[in-house]
Amino acid sequence: MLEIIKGYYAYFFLVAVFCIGLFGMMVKRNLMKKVMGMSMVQSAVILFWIVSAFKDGATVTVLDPARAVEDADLYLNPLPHTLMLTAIVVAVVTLGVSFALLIVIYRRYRTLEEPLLLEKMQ
Amino acid sequence: MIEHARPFDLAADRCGPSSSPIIRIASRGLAPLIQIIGLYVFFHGHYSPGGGFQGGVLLAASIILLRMGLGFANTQTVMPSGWTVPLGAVGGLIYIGTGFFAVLCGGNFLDYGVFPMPWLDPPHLHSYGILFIEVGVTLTVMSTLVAIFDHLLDG
Amino acid sequence: MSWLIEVFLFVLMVVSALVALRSRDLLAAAVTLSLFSFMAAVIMASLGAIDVAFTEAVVGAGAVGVFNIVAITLTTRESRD
Amino acid sequence: MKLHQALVLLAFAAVLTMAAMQLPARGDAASPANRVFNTRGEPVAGAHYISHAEKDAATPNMVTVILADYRSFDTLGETLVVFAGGIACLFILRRLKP
Amino acid sequence: MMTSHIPLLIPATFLLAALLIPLAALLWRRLSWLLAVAATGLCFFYAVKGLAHVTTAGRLHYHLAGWQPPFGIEFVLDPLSAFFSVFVTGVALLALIHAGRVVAHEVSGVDMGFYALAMLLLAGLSGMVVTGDLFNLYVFLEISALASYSLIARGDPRAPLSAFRYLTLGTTGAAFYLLGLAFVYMSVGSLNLADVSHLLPDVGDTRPVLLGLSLMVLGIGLKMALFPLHAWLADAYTHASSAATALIAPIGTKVAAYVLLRLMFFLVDPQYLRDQTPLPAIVGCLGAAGMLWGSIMAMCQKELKRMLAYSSVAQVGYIALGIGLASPLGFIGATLHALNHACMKACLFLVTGNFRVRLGHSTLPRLVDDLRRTMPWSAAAFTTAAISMVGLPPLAGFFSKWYLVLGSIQQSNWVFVAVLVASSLLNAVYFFRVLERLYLTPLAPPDDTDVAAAAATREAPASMLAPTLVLAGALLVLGIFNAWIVSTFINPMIPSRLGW
Amino acid sequence: MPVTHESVIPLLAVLAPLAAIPLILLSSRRPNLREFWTLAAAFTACGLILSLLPGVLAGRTVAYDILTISPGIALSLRVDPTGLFFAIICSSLWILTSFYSIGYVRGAGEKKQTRYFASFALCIGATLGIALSANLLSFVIFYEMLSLGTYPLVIHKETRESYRSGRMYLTYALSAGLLLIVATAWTWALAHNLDFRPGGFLGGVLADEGAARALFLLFIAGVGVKAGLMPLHSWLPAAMVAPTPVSALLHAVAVVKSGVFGVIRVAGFVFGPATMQAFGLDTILAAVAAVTIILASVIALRQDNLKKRLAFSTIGHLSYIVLGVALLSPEGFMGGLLHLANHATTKIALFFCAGAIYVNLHKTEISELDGIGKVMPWTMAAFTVGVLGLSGVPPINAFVSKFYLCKGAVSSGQLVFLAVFLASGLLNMAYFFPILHRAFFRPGGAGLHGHSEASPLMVVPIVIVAVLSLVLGLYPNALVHFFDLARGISQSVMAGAAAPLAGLAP
Repeated sequence: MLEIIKGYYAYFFLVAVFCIGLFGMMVKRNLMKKVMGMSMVQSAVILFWIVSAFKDGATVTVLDPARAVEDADLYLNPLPHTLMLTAIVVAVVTLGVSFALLIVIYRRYRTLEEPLLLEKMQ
Repeated sequence: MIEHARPFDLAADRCGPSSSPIIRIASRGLAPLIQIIGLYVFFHGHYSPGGGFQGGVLLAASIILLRMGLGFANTQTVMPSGWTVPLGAVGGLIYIGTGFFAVLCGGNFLDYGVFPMPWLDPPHLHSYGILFIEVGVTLTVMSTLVAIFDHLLDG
Repeated sequence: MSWLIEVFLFVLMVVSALVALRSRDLLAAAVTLSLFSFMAAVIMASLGAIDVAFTEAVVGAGAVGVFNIVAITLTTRESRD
Repeated sequence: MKLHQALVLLAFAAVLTMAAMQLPARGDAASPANRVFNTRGEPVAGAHYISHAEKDAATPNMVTVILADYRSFDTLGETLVVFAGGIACLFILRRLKP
Repeated sequence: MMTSHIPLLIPATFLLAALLIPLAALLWRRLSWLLAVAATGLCFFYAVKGLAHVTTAGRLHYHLAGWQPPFGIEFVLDPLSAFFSVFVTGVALLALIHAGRVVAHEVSGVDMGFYALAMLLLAGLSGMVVTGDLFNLYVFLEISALASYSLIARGDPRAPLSAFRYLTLGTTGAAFYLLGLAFVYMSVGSLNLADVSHLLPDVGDTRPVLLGLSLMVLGIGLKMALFPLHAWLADAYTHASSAATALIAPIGTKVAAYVLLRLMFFLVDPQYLRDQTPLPAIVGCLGAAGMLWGSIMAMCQKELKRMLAYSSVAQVGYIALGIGLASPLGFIGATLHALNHACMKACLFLVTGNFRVRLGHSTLPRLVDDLRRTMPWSAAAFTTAAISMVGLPPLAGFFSKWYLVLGSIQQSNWVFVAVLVASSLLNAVYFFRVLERLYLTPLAPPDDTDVAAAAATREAPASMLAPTLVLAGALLVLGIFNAWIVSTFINPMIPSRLGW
Repeated sequence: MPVTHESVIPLLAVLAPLAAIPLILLSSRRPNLREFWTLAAAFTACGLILSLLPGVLAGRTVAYDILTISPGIALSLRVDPTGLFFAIICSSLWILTSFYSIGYVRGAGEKKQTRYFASFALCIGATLGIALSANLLSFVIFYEMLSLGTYPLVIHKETRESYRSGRMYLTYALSAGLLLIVATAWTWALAHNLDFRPGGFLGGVLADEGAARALFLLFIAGVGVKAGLMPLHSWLPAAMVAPTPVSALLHAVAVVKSGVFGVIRVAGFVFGPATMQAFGLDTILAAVAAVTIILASVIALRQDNLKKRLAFSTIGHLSYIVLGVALLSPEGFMGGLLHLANHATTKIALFFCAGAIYVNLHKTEISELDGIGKVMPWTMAAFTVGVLGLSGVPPINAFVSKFYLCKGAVSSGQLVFLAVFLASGLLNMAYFFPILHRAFFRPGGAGLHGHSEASPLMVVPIVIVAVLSLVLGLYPNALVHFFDLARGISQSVMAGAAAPLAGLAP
């Protein structure tokens, strides 16, 4: 049991964060809150990848002259790290664009509450 | 409507200079420091965590800090708003131009190993190639983040 | 035992996520979200992903925080939920 | 309505968790992504990068090498995403002079 | 020498153009349009050349930065991707030529942004088509998604909100895709599409792989507006500017459909998927439901663009149904319908743009002018495309439906047959409603008083009319030569594991 | 197998009317030129079709593959006796109708005449394509084209009623087309063949009775809508709002007859008599047809609108043909085919007369027709010929076909259908003769003064079709060997082989 928790707790937490983010996006009526939920979803996915790169007893992905580079088990898997750098950047830019949209929406309707927005659009 | 104090003087239209002298001075003093750190992060990306993106973000952060502290209009000399997007394009062009340069030299896209620099062995060609495209990344990230900030503020 | 510290960080992360979603003051929510990002960065660091952690810290607490604050100041600070 | 959505999400979380339990455990150095050779005896990308990055690009930081050399097109895409964000903000927020 | 670079050149030219346009616009505003059209034309040329090469001399693999596939990124031009890149770039070329006037009319002042984003959109879409790497696909997906969110955000006052909804849903879709990819990567250890599909049979416990695949399908389904995930589409297409809609609507969902094809026919053994898992059946049923729902919603719309948007939901359903059949005939039907629908929808949206430029609106009850007389060519193009949408031979739309019907009958799936029939009928209902507006004298005089002010006096300008007519003509040509298309281009792309 | 020759003539025959469409549209400002194109196309098409007749009578089959529609299926035209039989009827009656149409639209001052003539040409092209198509998919393509081309004609008047009828027509026609497509796809999935073959090609591949019935019902629903089989008939009376030449040509000849032609193709050339019998499909078809005959005649009795009465009469007579086919006896099949031709000439005469009465006197109801026999003697004489023919009175041509239909009922041993034919004949008399009675034996009202015959452009075609009916009644083999063709076709279908026509050439 402890083994399972030790091996998988990261996944459990990340699934929780993922679903919390989704919940925020689905249930919250404030557009800013939706964006925050979206950000959580993205962070959860990014961490999921990072966890996959972890190896017990391995060191960071910068070459250490003291450790043989031939033994791949001594270093963490650098591939997911790289990919997630890209994913983080993408997430940031998406957030920036969504803020831009929010500002435009607010300029026009003076509110970010979805029910009020829909009301004003009628 | 609750009246909250505004952390920075981000007026609805445009960002004015902060009313607090501490912030003005601090931003003026901190910005070069951040820029140096950013440049260090960028150049040291080969040997330690860091690289073009992080360096670019730090450089952008310094400019944004200046914008927030000293006001939008006063910092146009540091980074004119009209230049941000073209500068970003230039950064991208550096990157993609490196790629096409490799194609012109007979290799595949972004294959640094074919650059016509006989005094360098392939691993070092790759190393300098990496540095070169990171310049493009830094430039794009810096100017684009500033552009996003400017446009969010100004429209 | 290091994994217990990580569990603690995860718990903090989940809590900050919940707080960010529940807060009616968007500025507070934004700051909590920065905390969330910071927790994520620390977890990344503890998992050995230094590069990613660095980026996440710079971006999550820095760029996103600034954008968030700019957006909130330019729109509204209140949220109904 | 809120309850419905929460229930759907709970079910979804349960499914995700069940599937995640079948994934390699955290820290497993022999997982398909982390080991050196795959089931067909071919080298796996992650380990290959570890052992070849320094040789190929004379750069100790493997992440940098992968980012800007092995998978440099991803990074080009990433840069373009950033650039797209800038253009997007310009496009969305620019107020037209009447 | 250039031929071997074609897989790269298609997306890279778009990227280059996207970077050059902001600089060029500093010199001369009109240059951005010219540059966009030129770049798209160039890519179309590359794509055609690539298709010719692929059909005669076999597929093209391009190793970026010179690294071998599992380590480096690979672009692949195989029959499927070459085919898709040809029609994506072709339709985009026509839409961009058409956009010249519409942009000046609807989003003037930010035309540089429009064209730069259009180039990024096309770069993303064509990159998704040619890439052979699952993570690179995600990057391209995000480029195209970001561009389309913002393209859609400018239009009528409600556009930003619909763009915001699209953004949240689209980002969630991308997150689902990335999460699914994480499951697959952790189970297989590779990101290269060919490599993954080659290693998958060795994976012992396939539960994470299947869940990962389902998550990826879910994410792509969101992008593709597959039935219950289509909520963003109608608003997004309705409120955006005509130029943006005409550019995104025909090809955006098609490329997502392409990714779905890749995932379900090439990543995993489709026969295994069909026989052991409910995934194809679910996709097919969702497609069928979307066909009915989209058609019914389209019938209720008064705004032409909104009607066409719902019709897109229905048409995406056709493609999903073909994919869900997981048989060669279903594959042919889905691919052919992607092509046909891209041309039909592009034609319909271009005509809508013509109406908007000349009439200032595209609302059905107000289309009371004698459009048959004032805009005869636009009306004729609309008619052609509408009849093709209904699926009457010998226009293109009939033949893809024919393959879908054949495929459904082959599997004795009578429900799908019935849905295909019903959806075609509903198509006929809502399109003939428009055609009556275009061609027949209305019975009652309009109650709107501002109609007279909006009366069209002449046909759309040549730069808008020409692409419209080319598309309308293409529908006839595609219909007549569909057997050639199927046997020359589509048959070679059917995955061998599917059995033929 | 009969010798098959590659020839472009069938394609040209189909293209002649279609090629006229752009010419008609372009000359919309000059009515005379426009009508010239119509007539030129009509004569060209008819000439091309007739030029194929000697070859077919000599046992040659002419075919032309236009292009491949779908791997293994070509859009191809083939002139076999059956197709030629139908094509001759359509193309020759088109000439007459063209003249008549010109007189009619000018006399009635119709709007949008260009659209009218263009759609007309489209319909004829599509019908010729239906007649000459070599396989099911080509058939379907032309069938859909016909549906679409007819729509502008049905709504021609642009009144609320005509819009309603137009929508109804379109709904029926498109649904039918879709069912036909599904049936075709199913057939392809079963047999991997769609080429029409005398005696059918589904014989070996249909094993399951349920599937056979479902497929047959799909087909019959698909073609039955146009053929006016009950309960799929209701568009036909509604479509009578169209101008009369449209009703005449399309609703007595082209559209409905292509439906019936479809039944012939499906029963004789896709399923084949043996398969039909094996799965009891003939019974289904015959029952539907018999019910339609009786019901349509009874309903016709109660119509006061002349064109509606004619429409219901059409529905009944179409089912004669269907019943003839369903009897699965050589005589019945032959009678059905002959009735295809004979009903066309007689019914078109009746419609022409109705149109002439409308244009001339603006009368549409039967109760208003008192005494018009004296005002319009030629027209009403032709009307009489048509009525007598349809009621089965010799020596009008429809008698011949009815005779063979009855003979077929007898020889197939199903006397109940003989009773149906006879009863329907009586009903025919019951609903037609009162019109004659009113026209000739009742005094006309005051409104008839000062009126005389309609324009010669209308009267001459009317007289010609009446004479044609008479001639074909007296000499069934006259002019174009309808009788020989019909006999040859029915023999080849029943025998499941082609080419018994050899040796019948003049």
